[in-house]
Amino acid sequence: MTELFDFVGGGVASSSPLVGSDTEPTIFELSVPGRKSSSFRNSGVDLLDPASILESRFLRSEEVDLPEVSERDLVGHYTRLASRQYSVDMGAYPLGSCTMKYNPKFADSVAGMPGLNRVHPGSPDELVQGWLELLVMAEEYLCEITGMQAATFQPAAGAAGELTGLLVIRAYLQHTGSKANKIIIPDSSHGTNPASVTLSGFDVVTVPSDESGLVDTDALAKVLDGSVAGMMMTNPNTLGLFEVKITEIARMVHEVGGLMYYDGANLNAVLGISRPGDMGFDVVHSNLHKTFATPHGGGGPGSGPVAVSGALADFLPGPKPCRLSDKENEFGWYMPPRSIGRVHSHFGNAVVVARALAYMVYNGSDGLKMASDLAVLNANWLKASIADYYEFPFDGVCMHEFVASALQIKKETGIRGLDIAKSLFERGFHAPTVYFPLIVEEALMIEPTETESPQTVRALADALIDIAKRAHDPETKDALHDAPTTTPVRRLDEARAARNPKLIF
Amino acid sequence: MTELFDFVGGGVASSSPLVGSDTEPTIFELSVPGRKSSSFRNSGVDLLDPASILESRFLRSEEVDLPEVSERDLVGHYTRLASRQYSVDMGAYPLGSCTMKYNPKFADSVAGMPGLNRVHPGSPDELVQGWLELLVMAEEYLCEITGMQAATFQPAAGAAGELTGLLVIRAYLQHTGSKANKIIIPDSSHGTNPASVTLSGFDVVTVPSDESGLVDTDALAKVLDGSVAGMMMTNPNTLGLFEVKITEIARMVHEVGGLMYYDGANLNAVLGISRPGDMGFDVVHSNLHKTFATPHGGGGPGSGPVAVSGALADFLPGPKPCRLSDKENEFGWYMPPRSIGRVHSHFGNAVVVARALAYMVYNGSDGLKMASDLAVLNANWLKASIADYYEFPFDGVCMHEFVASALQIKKETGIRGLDIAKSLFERGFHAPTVYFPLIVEEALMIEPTETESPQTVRALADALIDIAKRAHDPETKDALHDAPTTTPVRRLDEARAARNPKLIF
Amino acid sequence: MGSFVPHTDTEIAKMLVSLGLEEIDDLYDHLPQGARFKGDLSIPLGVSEADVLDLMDSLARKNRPTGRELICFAGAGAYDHDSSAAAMALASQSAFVTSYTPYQPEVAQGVLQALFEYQTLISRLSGLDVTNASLYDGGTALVEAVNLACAHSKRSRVLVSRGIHPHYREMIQTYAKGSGHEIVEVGLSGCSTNLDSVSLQGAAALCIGYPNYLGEIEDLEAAKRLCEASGALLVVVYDPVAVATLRSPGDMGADVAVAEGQSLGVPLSFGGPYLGLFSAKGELVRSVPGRLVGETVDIDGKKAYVTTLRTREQDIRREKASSNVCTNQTLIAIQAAIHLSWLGKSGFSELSRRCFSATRYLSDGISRIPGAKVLNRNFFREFVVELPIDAGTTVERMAERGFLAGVAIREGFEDSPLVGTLLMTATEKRTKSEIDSYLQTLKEVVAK
Amino acid sequence: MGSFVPHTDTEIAKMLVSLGLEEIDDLYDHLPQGARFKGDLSIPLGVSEADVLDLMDSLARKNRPTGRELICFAGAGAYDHDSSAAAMALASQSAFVTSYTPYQPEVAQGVLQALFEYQTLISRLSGLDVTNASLYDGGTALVEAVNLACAHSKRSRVLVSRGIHPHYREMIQTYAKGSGHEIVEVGLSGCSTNLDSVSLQGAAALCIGYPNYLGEIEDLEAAKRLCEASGALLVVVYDPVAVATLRSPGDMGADVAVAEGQSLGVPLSFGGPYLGLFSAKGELVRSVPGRLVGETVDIDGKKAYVTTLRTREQDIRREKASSNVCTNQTLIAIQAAIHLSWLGKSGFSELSRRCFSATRYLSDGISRIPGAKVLNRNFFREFVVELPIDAGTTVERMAERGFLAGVAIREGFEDSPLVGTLLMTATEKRTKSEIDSYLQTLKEVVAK
Ligand SMILES: Cc1ncc(COP(=O)(O)O)c(C=O)c1O
Ligand SMILES: Cc1ncc(COP(=O)(O)O)c(C=O)c1O
Repeated sequence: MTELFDFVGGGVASSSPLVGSDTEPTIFELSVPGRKSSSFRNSGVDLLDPASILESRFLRSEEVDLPEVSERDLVGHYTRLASRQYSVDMGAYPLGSCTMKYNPKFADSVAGMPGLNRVHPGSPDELVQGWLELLVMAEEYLCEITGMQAATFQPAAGAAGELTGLLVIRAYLQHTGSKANKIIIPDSSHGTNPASVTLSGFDVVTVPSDESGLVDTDALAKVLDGSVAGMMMTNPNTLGLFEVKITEIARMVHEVGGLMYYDGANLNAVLGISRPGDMGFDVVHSNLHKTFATPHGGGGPGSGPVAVSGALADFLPGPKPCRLSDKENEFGWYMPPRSIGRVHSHFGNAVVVARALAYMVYNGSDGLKMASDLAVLNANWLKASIADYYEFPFDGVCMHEFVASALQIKKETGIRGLDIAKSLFERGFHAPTVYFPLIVEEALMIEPTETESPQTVRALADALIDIAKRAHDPETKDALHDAPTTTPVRRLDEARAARNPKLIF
Repeated sequence: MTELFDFVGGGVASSSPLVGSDTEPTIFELSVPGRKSSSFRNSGVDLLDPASILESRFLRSEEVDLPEVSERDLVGHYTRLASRQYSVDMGAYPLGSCTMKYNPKFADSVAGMPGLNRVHPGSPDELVQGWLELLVMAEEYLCEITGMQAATFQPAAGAAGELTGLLVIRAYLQHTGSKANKIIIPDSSHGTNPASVTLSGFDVVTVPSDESGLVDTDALAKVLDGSVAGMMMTNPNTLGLFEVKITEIARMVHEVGGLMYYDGANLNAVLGISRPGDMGFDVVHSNLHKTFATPHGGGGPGSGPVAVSGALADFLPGPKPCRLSDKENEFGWYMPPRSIGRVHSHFGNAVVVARALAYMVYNGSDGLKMASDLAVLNANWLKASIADYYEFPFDGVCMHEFVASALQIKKETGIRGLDIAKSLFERGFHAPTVYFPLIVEEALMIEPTETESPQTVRALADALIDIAKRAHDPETKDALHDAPTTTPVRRLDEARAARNPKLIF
Repeated sequence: MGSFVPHTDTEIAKMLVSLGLEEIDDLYDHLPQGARFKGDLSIPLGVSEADVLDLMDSLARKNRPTGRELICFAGAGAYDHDSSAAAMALASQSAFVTSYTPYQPEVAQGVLQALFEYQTLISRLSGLDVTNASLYDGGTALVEAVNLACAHSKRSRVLVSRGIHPHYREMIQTYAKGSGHEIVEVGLSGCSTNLDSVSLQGAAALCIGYPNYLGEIEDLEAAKRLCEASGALLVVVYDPVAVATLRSPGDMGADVAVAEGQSLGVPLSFGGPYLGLFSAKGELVRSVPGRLVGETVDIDGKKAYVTTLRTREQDIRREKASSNVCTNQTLIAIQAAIHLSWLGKSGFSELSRRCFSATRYLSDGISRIPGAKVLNRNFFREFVVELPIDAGTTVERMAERGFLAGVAIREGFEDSPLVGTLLMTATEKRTKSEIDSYLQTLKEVVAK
Repeated sequence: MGSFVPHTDTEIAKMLVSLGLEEIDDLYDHLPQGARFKGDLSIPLGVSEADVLDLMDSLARKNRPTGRELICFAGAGAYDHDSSAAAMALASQSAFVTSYTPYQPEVAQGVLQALFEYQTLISRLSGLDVTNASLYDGGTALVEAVNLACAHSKRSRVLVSRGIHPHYREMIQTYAKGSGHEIVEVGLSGCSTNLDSVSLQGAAALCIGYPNYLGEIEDLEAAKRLCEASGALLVVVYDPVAVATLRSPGDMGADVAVAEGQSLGVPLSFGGPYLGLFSAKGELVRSVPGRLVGETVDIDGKKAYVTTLRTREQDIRREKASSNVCTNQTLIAIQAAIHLSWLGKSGFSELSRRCFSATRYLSDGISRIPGAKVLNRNFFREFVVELPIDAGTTVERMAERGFLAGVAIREGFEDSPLVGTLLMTATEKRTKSEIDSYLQTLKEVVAK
């Protein structure tokens, strides 16, 4: 080939291995000066030169350096990237605390309805009656499910819900004249809880778990006094265990004037079985992206509505959608009289709420209970299936998930929880959550969810057992250290990423 | 694990390797009695038992044995199957004669418009004015592009178009009193051509190609007489070469009373450059799924409209959508007076036509010409790039594709065209068409299309060159025989499939 | 200007230099002057994506789609069923949508396995051994069945019931102009085929609907007896949704069973793309038109799928191929297969029963309209009604009131007492209240 | 009943047996009676997919979406732009949609690389070194910027221009109730921040819009000078589409730049899900909230991506984390990244210019309406109009005539002469004829 053919540069080829075994170049490497995908409507409006109207001190001298790619290469690039990504639609995803259940496709149809997704948030009430009704309906469902009286859909995710709920507690206590400033958190709690407590201006007090993995009520009793604004828990807790003393705990906290905050990350265990309100909680956030099956999108968007008891309703963020009391089927906005104010630029992740409502309506009271029933059954059955091979730091029936420990295996064989997780990829499964909760060494936090069949749960058990067996066999052990080998990339040098961060191309 | 956990059977797990290296079970193997995805609208209509109304001799004793799977497993199964499939969106697909160019995503939006896809084909004219206008507009575009006078969109694919066009020729000749019964076809033609000729009741006469790969006009002259009904060609021909004597050939055929049929599979080479009508053709079918970028769907649906000269318009299938002559913007149906009759159950693959029209409108006269220009330039550039490593049985400038031969490589190294094709997979590309056209030994028919960038074409050239070099190196040669190794399955035992056909699970 | 060509002017210039050319048009220097198109095509210049979508949207708005504003009671081979969101989403994965015919099996196991599953599903439904990987539509499938029967029996006379979809009958006539087959229509008595009048002596096949176009369940057993006596093949055009409840064509003796597959989750789409189902007895496998996918293993012994028995196809046998079909309706077949699996065993029979029940509720109501008369005897999910006024007029008036009332019987029934009657259906989508208001409106409309 | 639980009754029974249980409820025997919910939730029983879609459709029909029947001139932080079909299709691939936060990088390179590219794109746009992998929305991004500024400077007084979106200002106030930050609003002079009145002494940050909520291009250089004098950080809330033409916040001296990313191809969606863009100077990297993706290699030396600097996050530092954000808007970030790449370098600046041009055409027309007055001096793609009648009334009347006229200025501007004025915009979607008919209609409406 003559050199005349060698000019090609400034962009690599968009060729692709079928199954993603090669590295995909970045979109910037695919860029070639002058190439383009976009085109614009012929609007008939004359194009003006901003420089002819605006002062030059405002204007860029160069265009933003975006990639220049053809639509064909754009499509190839992101299609190949998608082929390098595991997902629920690909297979089981037993990631504890994350409730990676099946996300129904009909919800995508809902999200795609122009009557929902082409609505401007600044539209006057008369034009958005459907949206207002939808949000009110979702509130009614959510309150019934959680045993609460009123809810806000403004928080965009669980953590935002936590902060919102804590600010509501704060406002309520302030209103009652309380100066309490401590929030109690179990040591098994999720990291967002203490972070939210700090952001809401409270101090964190951690209570330990007892030998059964539950809140140590004696220890709790010791920290309870008038300075306690409330306690934040999830139930079942992050070990997957139901806090059997929950009503007592609630009573104890209430007695010193504190409020009970429910982190709804584990609500999928108790739909129609035990409502946070009945347990004694005053504030509940739900992760719609977990319990109500809105897809997680690689990390979001979610939705973290906060539901509260009647006493706290006046403090919720506003404006809130409401039924107009005078007219049966008309809806409007309302500002709770002692509202903490807005916590979202608009009304929360509205379309995510629409998906969740569709899911709730589809399941109904019977389907929701059945979802929790089978989530719990699957978890207990999986736990029992692997009981001869893995340790469980805490005894007893679990709820929708459980925590196993690879500590013994590690001691005996050197194979760590991480090796087990990575070895699962090669066997066709996503890994469980590892090294959380922090109170269990070599934790493997496993949540099969209700949408996996007994066949899948069984195959997952077999994979876990196979790994445990191989860990004990010197001949097969090393392969576990080397895992995964079938994935697009293998174990990463994470230290290097943090030492010398390269965060942009 | 106790035996109590061993009951699971009747369905395999839906676990999955990330990148599809394991075999995916069939949907039947995933089935478990009693499992279900579907649910039905609460219509309020009482469900009747057919046995209470219809005679039992009409009724099944058992339900159709369909799979019983959860929606979650259904989604997992077909998502994993998709991950075992190469596609244009994944990478380059230089399959000669197939024009695997990029299929614009906006056409999916068109296909999804309820105003198009929820229309019943039996609707009265007043309710389908948009569809009628769309089809008339598509006809106008297609006629201008092909240089013809009228068209039908009934044929559902290229082969259906061939048969339709030949039946039109037949009806026309019969109308003129001709008894001609032969259709001439070059020996390089696509297999559907002779098959369509037979089905249309004509006899096939094959003319050989000359040493430059074009129709041998001397041989043609010899077979031309009053018994010749017509000649069927594609131009550029299947070797990618423009039949430079085309106007002369047309004249010769016309002189004996024959008609010229254009197989539009290669129309992508000549948009705005040379119209079949100008070349002398009387009947033209187009493969909308090739030239006009409607996606090929793993083998269909396509659309194979037939456009004809004025003299043949009256013979087209009907009913045909038309502008009502009395009213400017009203549309209706019309039966061409000497129509051969229907060739489709309704009006053809209407939604495919809508996609193609969108593509034609988007490109316009300038964009269509540019598409062909770059298809031709890419092909010539690729051909020149690999010229030191591959033989070309015929000289000269090619159009949108070219045929290389691996015959020399095979003689020297034992590496066949098939090995080259399979080795391309490992280098990130789909294979070219191999062993077609039949007149070239060890044919590799390569069509890069205009939507591949110079970078991609260059990478394809590099891959082909790399393979050729390795074929000549005893150290690296064997790997080519073994290719592919990175695909979900490797070379198949095709003989076994044919010897003892297993066509259902 | 719109274009999907990635090349920049600079790149084009350099590519031309490397080829020793000055401008792109130099590539066409060898074209004969007469064939070279001068100037620009007389169609508008290219536009943007947004402009195209505006245009298509404005065309779409000139139609009246079925839905809340046009409640559909029309069938006649194209039914307003619900599709499932999951099936639609799965079938529109780009790996399926943007791949070619699976000629290279190593990189096409997705499409191949999906087609193998499709073949299995349709074989189970039709009760026959072999199913191809789809044909264009119901009519094409029937034409191919006629061709197969003639090729197989080496006879050329084919009897076709007038109870078959008039468009399909037209197609048979059209294609017979090429094949030379002699097509004889068999008349009706009421809504069913007048089998008494039939002479199958020397015939290649008898083609009959099940239920037929008019919704009538034909007596296939009687038809089979006639075929057996004469050596003709029994070709059955069935309705897949009805056959979820009715005995399968294979069970009734069909040698070939074909159908329009649109009702298996395919949108109405103004008539296409639809799906031709084609199944046959095992002994006919080498005459079956179209593509077939078979199971085999790869060199590592892994189970794998591949197109097989290719010698039937044109790329091998050219003019002697069993059919000229090449591109078929693969994606629609995959969609139908996914939809059937979504329906599942009990769901499919429930769907069928729901259509039956809604149709019966409708027909009962029709019978109570003064002057209206249901003409069928045994029907499953569609029936013919004689009305006090012409069916065409009825359809027009009903459309103004928000209903697609049905399909008026006209073409293909010339000289028949059925002309001017109305064919109607109610699918599982039709609610009781929709049917009630349809009946009320129809009553008013035909009374005028 | 609707449910996605696959288990059959038989399977459940066997699973229970293997666990030694009789019925599922036995699993809850250990729950305290008081906490055990008795009976059924008082919500309806489950329904079918079709029923759900019917319900949601009936709700959707009670809205009036933007489109041909409601031509949108409203902005105020949410803009009616065209999205590209390719970007929408690519972002909705199920691999992106149905995966979790990429904690296991070996099987999450798709999301990780897409986020790495997103970070790069937004950094190039904002002119700052570091961008996180998204926050919830524009308002949250600003709140986080305030928190960062206070944490970084160890100061707690923050000055916020009244030219910033009133909702964002409300959010700052809400969250300040927890953080205890002192929030001081800086008033306006006309449509721009009255910088003369500002004392930044001891302040952590000055927050200012660019262009601001009212569409006015603020004098960032003057703001920067004030910041420099006092050690306060300059926090800029920018409009990405304007910044395609205007100098970048980074170039103007911003330490942190945040934005609502909705205008990067995200549907209006009644306000969410949207996208919070957050960029900062490199020296602030360890205080940046939210997720960060970095490049590294795997043990084979292959380039690979991973979430990094996790020590900032709550799962490591718990109550000392830089922020509590965990789930963010990843999918929307990916969608925006794809949309930006689709727009490309010249396309993005063309988009910006088209918005500018349409807005100017609109503002010129407004100026010709008797009694209407444009209040801005330097504006890019949005502006404020004083009308003869109240803006709220105008919006209502215009809606009846098929226009979403704009957003009436009310909350957040109490005591300001701006109350009752109308904020309006015209995006690249608005055609000349739409703008003309809007102007004509507005003229009629305000004359009444
Ligand atoms: C127990 C728990 N609490 C809170 C959260 C935070 O929720 P989000 O990620 O929606 O902000 C999570 C999510 O991982 C969680 O598992
Ligand atoms: C040259 C040629 N002619 C005809 C055809 C048949 O077209 P279709 O597959 O659309 O029936 C093809 C398709 O492969 C072809 O390449």
